Amino acid sequence: MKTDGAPATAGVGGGVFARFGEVRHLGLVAALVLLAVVGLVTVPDNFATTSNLVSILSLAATIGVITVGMTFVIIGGGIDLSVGAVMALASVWATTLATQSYGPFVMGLCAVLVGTGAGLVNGLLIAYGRMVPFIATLAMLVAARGLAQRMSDRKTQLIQQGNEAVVALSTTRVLGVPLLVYIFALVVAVGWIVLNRTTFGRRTYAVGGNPEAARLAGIDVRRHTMLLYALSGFCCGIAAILIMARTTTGSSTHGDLYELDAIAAVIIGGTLLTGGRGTIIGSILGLLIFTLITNLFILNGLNTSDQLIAKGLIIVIAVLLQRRNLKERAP
Amino acid sequence: MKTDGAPATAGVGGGVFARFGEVRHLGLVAALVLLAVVGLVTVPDNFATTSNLVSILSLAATIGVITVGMTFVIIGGGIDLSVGAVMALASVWATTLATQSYGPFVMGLCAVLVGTGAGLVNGLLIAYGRMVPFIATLAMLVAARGLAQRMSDRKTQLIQQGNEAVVALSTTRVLGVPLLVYIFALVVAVGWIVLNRTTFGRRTYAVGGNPEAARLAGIDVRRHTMLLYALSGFCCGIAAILIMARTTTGSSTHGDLYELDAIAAVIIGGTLLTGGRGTIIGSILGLLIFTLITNLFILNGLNTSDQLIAKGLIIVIAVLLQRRNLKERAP
Amino acid sequence: TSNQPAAQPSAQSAAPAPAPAAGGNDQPGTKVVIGFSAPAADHGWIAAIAKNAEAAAKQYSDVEFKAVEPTNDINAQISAVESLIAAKVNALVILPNDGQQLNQIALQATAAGIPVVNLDRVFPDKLAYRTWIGGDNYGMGVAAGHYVGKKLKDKGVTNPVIVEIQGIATLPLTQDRTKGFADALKTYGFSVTAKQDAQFTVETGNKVAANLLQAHKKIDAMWNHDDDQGVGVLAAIKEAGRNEFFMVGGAGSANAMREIQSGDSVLEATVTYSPTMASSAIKLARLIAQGKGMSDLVENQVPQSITLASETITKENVQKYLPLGFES
Amino acid sequence: MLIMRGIVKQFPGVRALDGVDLDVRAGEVHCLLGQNGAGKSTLIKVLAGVHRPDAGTIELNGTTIAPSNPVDAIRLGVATMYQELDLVDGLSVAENIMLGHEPTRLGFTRRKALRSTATEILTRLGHGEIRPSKEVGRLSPAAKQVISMARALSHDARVIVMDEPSAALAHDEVANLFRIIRELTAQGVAVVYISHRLEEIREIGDRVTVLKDGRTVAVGLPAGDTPTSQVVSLMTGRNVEYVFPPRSGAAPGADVLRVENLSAPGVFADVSFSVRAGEIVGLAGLVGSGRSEILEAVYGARPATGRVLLDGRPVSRSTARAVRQGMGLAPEERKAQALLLDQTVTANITLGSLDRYARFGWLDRAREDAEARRLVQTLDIRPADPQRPIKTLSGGNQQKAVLARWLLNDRKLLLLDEPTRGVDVGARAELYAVIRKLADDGIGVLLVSSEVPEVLGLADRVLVVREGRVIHSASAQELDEHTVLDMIMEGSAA
Ligand SMILES: Nc1ncnc2c1ncn2[C@@H]1O[C@H](COP(=O)(O)OP(=O)(O)OP(=O)(O)O)[C@@H](O)[C@H]1O
Ligand SMILES: Nc1ncnc2c1ncn2[C@@H]1O[C@H](COP(=O)(O)OP(=O)(O)OP(=O)(O)O)[C@@H](O)[C@H]1O
Ligand SMILES: [Mg+2]
Ligand SMILES: [Mg+2]
Repeated sequence: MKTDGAPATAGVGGGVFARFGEVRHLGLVAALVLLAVVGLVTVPDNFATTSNLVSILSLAATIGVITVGMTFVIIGGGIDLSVGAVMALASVWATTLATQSYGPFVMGLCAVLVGTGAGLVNGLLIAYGRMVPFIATLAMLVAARGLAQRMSDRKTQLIQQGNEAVVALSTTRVLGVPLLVYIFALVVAVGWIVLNRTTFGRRTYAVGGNPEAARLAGIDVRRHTMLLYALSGFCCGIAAILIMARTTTGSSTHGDLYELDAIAAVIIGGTLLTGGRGTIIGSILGLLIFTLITNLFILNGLNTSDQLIAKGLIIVIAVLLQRRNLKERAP
Repeated sequence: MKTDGAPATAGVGGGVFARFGEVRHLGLVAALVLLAVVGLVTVPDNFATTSNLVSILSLAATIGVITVGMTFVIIGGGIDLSVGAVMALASVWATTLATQSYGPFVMGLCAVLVGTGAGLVNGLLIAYGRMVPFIATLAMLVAARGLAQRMSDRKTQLIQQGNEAVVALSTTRVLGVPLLVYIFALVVAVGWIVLNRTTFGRRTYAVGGNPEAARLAGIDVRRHTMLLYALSGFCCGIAAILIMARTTTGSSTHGDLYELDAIAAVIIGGTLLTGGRGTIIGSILGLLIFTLITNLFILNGLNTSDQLIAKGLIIVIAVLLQRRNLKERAP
Repeated sequence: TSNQPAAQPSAQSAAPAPAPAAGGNDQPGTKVVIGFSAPAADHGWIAAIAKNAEAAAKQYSDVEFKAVEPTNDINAQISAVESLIAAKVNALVILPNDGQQLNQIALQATAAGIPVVNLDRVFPDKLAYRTWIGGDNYGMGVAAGHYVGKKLKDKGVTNPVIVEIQGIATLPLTQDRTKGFADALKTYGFSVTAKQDAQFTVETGNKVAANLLQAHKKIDAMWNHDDDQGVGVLAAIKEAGRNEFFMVGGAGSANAMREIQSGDSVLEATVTYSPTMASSAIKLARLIAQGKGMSDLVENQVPQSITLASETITKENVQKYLPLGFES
Repeated sequence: MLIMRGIVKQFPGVRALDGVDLDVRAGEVHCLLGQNGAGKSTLIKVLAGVHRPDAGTIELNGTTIAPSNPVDAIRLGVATMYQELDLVDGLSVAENIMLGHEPTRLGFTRRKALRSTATEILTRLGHGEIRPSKEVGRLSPAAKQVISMARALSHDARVIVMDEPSAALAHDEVANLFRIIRELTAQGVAVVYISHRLEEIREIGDRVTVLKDGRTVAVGLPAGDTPTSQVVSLMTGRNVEYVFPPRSGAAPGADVLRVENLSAPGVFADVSFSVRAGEIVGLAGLVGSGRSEILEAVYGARPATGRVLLDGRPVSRSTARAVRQGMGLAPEERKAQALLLDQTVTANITLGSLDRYARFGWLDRAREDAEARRLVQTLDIRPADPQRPIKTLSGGNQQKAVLARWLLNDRKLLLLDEPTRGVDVGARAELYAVIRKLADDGIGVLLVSSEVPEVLGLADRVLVVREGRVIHSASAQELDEHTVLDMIMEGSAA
């Protein structure tokens, strides 16, 4: 019986995911190209400069790192609304005078630990407390913002003298590119590898796609879920370091509404909110679209109202551009 | 074979859903009672007064109406992030000088039409444009806010003399209760009836719970989905009337972050984000919990930071309280 | 909607025509490009800031005005200023979302040889800007405090219930206002009974006020930081049918002034915080870029800092201010 | 009455139907036979308006029809019970039965009419005991099948299509189903019946159409007197009978699994048995008797009291540790419990043994691919492309992939819950051989099947389960089908 016209030797090359890994991003790339063309036409002098491209990447770096963690969580069938608040809390904690007295290294460590810790609490509540992710992380959002406000007494905390090494991530450039862009790239690369080349990544797809099947196949779904949120928190910690470097401060107001931006980037990137599908590359492309839109607005000096209207329309167009793709993939 | 242990004569009394309609809300009611006890203990003089209870209901009314629409959308397997922005747009449109010149009735009509229209656009994008609800309504959120800002030139639009009838919804009291609370109650009642007693309502469960089954059973899933978003938009229109009555204004800043509050209320109320299950009563109970929390904090003079921290904790506790319930229901 | 307070011409007419400068400073000089960056104009006061700045720039044939995307995200505002530095403007006018967080980028601008005029929210590092111009938030609180304190003292109230509705709590300006208010009240032996923060919007003002009115059955005085959220506060007061207290606003919006003028409102006074400072900031930036001084002063250069005064508007003087009030 | 001619349906990469003819008469039971993936479900979905054919015509009572959606088909008098249960868990039994054509007045559901209609249909199906107000999500799979059937009956259809209705049903249930089918045909309704159980077809069928590789290979054979061997050879192109591999005769080894006093309140109680290395132990019983639950409890996937020992060591209550200790479970509901529908065949097969291809968590994808490819060939999973998303495979081939998952590891004990549900005759024989070979290699196998001949033919020892209790245990050779059926239904064991 031959139900398939293809020869038995089909399906060569590439990995398990390679086969449906490429076409799906065409729509996103098309949207990016379109935006770039708009940039070249409307602000020819300022758009295609190195400094502007670097600026775009620097702007994208903070949410970008968060988006990587968010991609894992969403592929794993969850959602993390607390990312912005956790980043804020980590930045505040890392810039308290007490922490700062130990120097820049401890500050970074503190940010990462606080982020991971908050993520772990999310994970525990969701995996072992059986709370709905939306609610658990919403509670964390609210509580982390409150804690950050309390800890900072609602003030912006400057990075003190002696700890300029943190700020140097933003000001030091290698080959004309600030260090924090390299960190962003590193996080994306590591995220991609973990998702595509390790058992952890493969299990993430299983846990998100069909948790019952994953459980019966011997995966410790709860533990894995918990780790996913911890990973997201870890990314928030890294993002906190980047935002500290960029703003030279820790503040309870950092990262406001980042959760919506990150989730939007992930979804525009083709990851399903129901879990089990998605790619890091897609998320980053989605994020770059958003950043590019902002950049174009900045360069063109549009007023806020028009920006918002245009942004809404662009999102719709970008998604409709990749609709055919989506349609094919979604059953 | 006995697939069901119950005697053949079972199934008497009550509605189809009456049987599993009560127990599931126990956790929520317990949380409410707990909060009420806290109120009675900490602020005995101010909490249990009629005026405070009426005030709580008035505050809950606006989001309450939105929550009813959101419950439909979420049971139907979707999500609507645009509710707050659509409400703002409707309030702005209804308070432009041009609209106001036609009197209060036309203002109300305008709000409802704008809301429904925006909802319809959401519905079209999602049902026929096959856009992911999260993204489509996020785009609407952004665009509607922009449009509202543009239309109002970012100013707060006061209700003019001659149109006080709108404000009267808030200031006129019948039996000591402002009219807008009656409107809220009416919307909840109608929502309940539609969800539980009409084919539209029952099919909403099918569309959300198993769209493929619904399609095979001959339900026009797309049309139904579209209508659900239009319904949510309609509720936003009503909510716009209520917010105009309460604040005597239309403004592009109205309803900021309502989407999160409404979604949280719906989910705390036991509706699954995956669709197919949920109740209006649960959503309203969830909303009342949130409103009560804010009220208690302000009565006790807590500052916002502490409020946020406590709010996070209370959400967690409320959910863990009803966890056992949830566990039973979710397969 | 007004964000922060200000007495400023009717918003319908966009920005006020800045008064001509004396001493020939308005004569066209070297051509200069002035970059402008401010938070997103989602509230009236900031919207007025943006409009005023643009209108002031339009007055001069020798000024090219380059405004970048207003935003509430620090990260994006940094990016916006970066793009202005890259475009090599002659002077920058920056109203930062948060002075401390944009300090670094302002320093970079200064280092790149671009003079920065810091508008309103101040950079902590004086190296970061050439001139600061802004309102007096502490003074605003003091003005409100004096009005409330004096009035209660005159009435002979002891242990008054004084309620304060703040704006966005995480902004330093809110904290300054609150401190000024408390300090002024202290001189009368009074203190604030309860305070809650709103978000500068009508709706949040309404919500906070509704709950506060439940918390305090009898109030003697109320200070609301911002006249725009004040619209919501007044609606809540009306809804609750309360009138045993008086209220002071903050901003100087036209609405608030009309309420004050009517005489039958609980709102008796408001203290100003004017968005006209944006027009001044543009003028200063132009002068600095052209190397001129302020012609009314003896100095050859523009001063390092200029603080506007906060005025108290009551029924007595409202007539005079009403034309300047902005529609929030 | 119903004539389908030259139906062609192309899916991306697969020509599921390649010119199929079907000819159904009023009042007959027309059986559709064919191997997994032959195109049976696709054909009836074309008829039901779910898929639109790329070519071909459908004629009903002399008029050409082209149902473009399920509503059309229902209106034209074609009602369908789909292979995958298509019920809405959140709705009640009555609402599910009448979904899409609820009795209404002005948009309001007429709840009394809804209930009474549902009760009436359920009673007619012999299941008056299912309360119409019960939430469907809480029913057992068998009861859900009844609801599916009730839904098909709720339409006044002239043609009723049943896609493997008996797959989730036990013996007495099937008899009940046949009674209803006979009632229907007596009223002149045509029934299109799909099943892999040839004996059922012989019992209820009038005529048989056989599909192979999306083509009709035989039309209208008399169901009663066509020799089984002929049908099988038509389906497979080979001459295979329904055969079980011989038992090796070697004495089984030591106990792999010991279960002592395992109980779960309300589901099963006081279950004790053991499985030895190289032994296949079958659990026979009615649907709903608690066999799946026993399996899940042994596997640590469901809370229970009592002791479970694997190789003498206690098994902890966690599937992850159960797998690490050497167990594997192929669950009964493949779509809900076993498959990652969006993933490839390879990813599905290797899911249970990822650590074997990984060093420090790093996957060796070449090795993974190679192993998956080998198994696809061994089990003859079609199409033989391990990179294809598994949801594009037919039900039976998906089932093979689920089994393949546990053939990769060195398992000590395999728990197989309805391993051949929806698997065609040819593939069954292959699966039986695979299972027997596993046992011969020293693995213990615990098997649940609702087909008594399968349990008897494949297992070495049989435990009879009735209402959550093991009521009899004997060597398979000592039992015959009749005795077992008696026991599971009457409980008249000695
Ligand atoms: N939606 C789809 N997309 C792509 N291919 C499909 C789809 N549905 C079915 N197929 C393919 O069409 C062929 C026929 O499948 P079908 O489900 O009709 O088989 P079947 O005869 O019902 O088999 P079984 O007895 O296993 O249920 C198979 O090769 C299957 O992989
Ligand atoms: N979560 C549950 N709570 C209470 N009872 C349950 C639950 N799940 C199953 N049951 C009951 O346990 C018994 C066994 O269920 P099930 O139908 O799965 O048995 P089975 O013997 O495995 O049948 P099958 O042939 O379908 O595998 C039934 O009476 C069922 O109603
Ligand atoms: Mg099939
Ligand atoms: Mg079972």
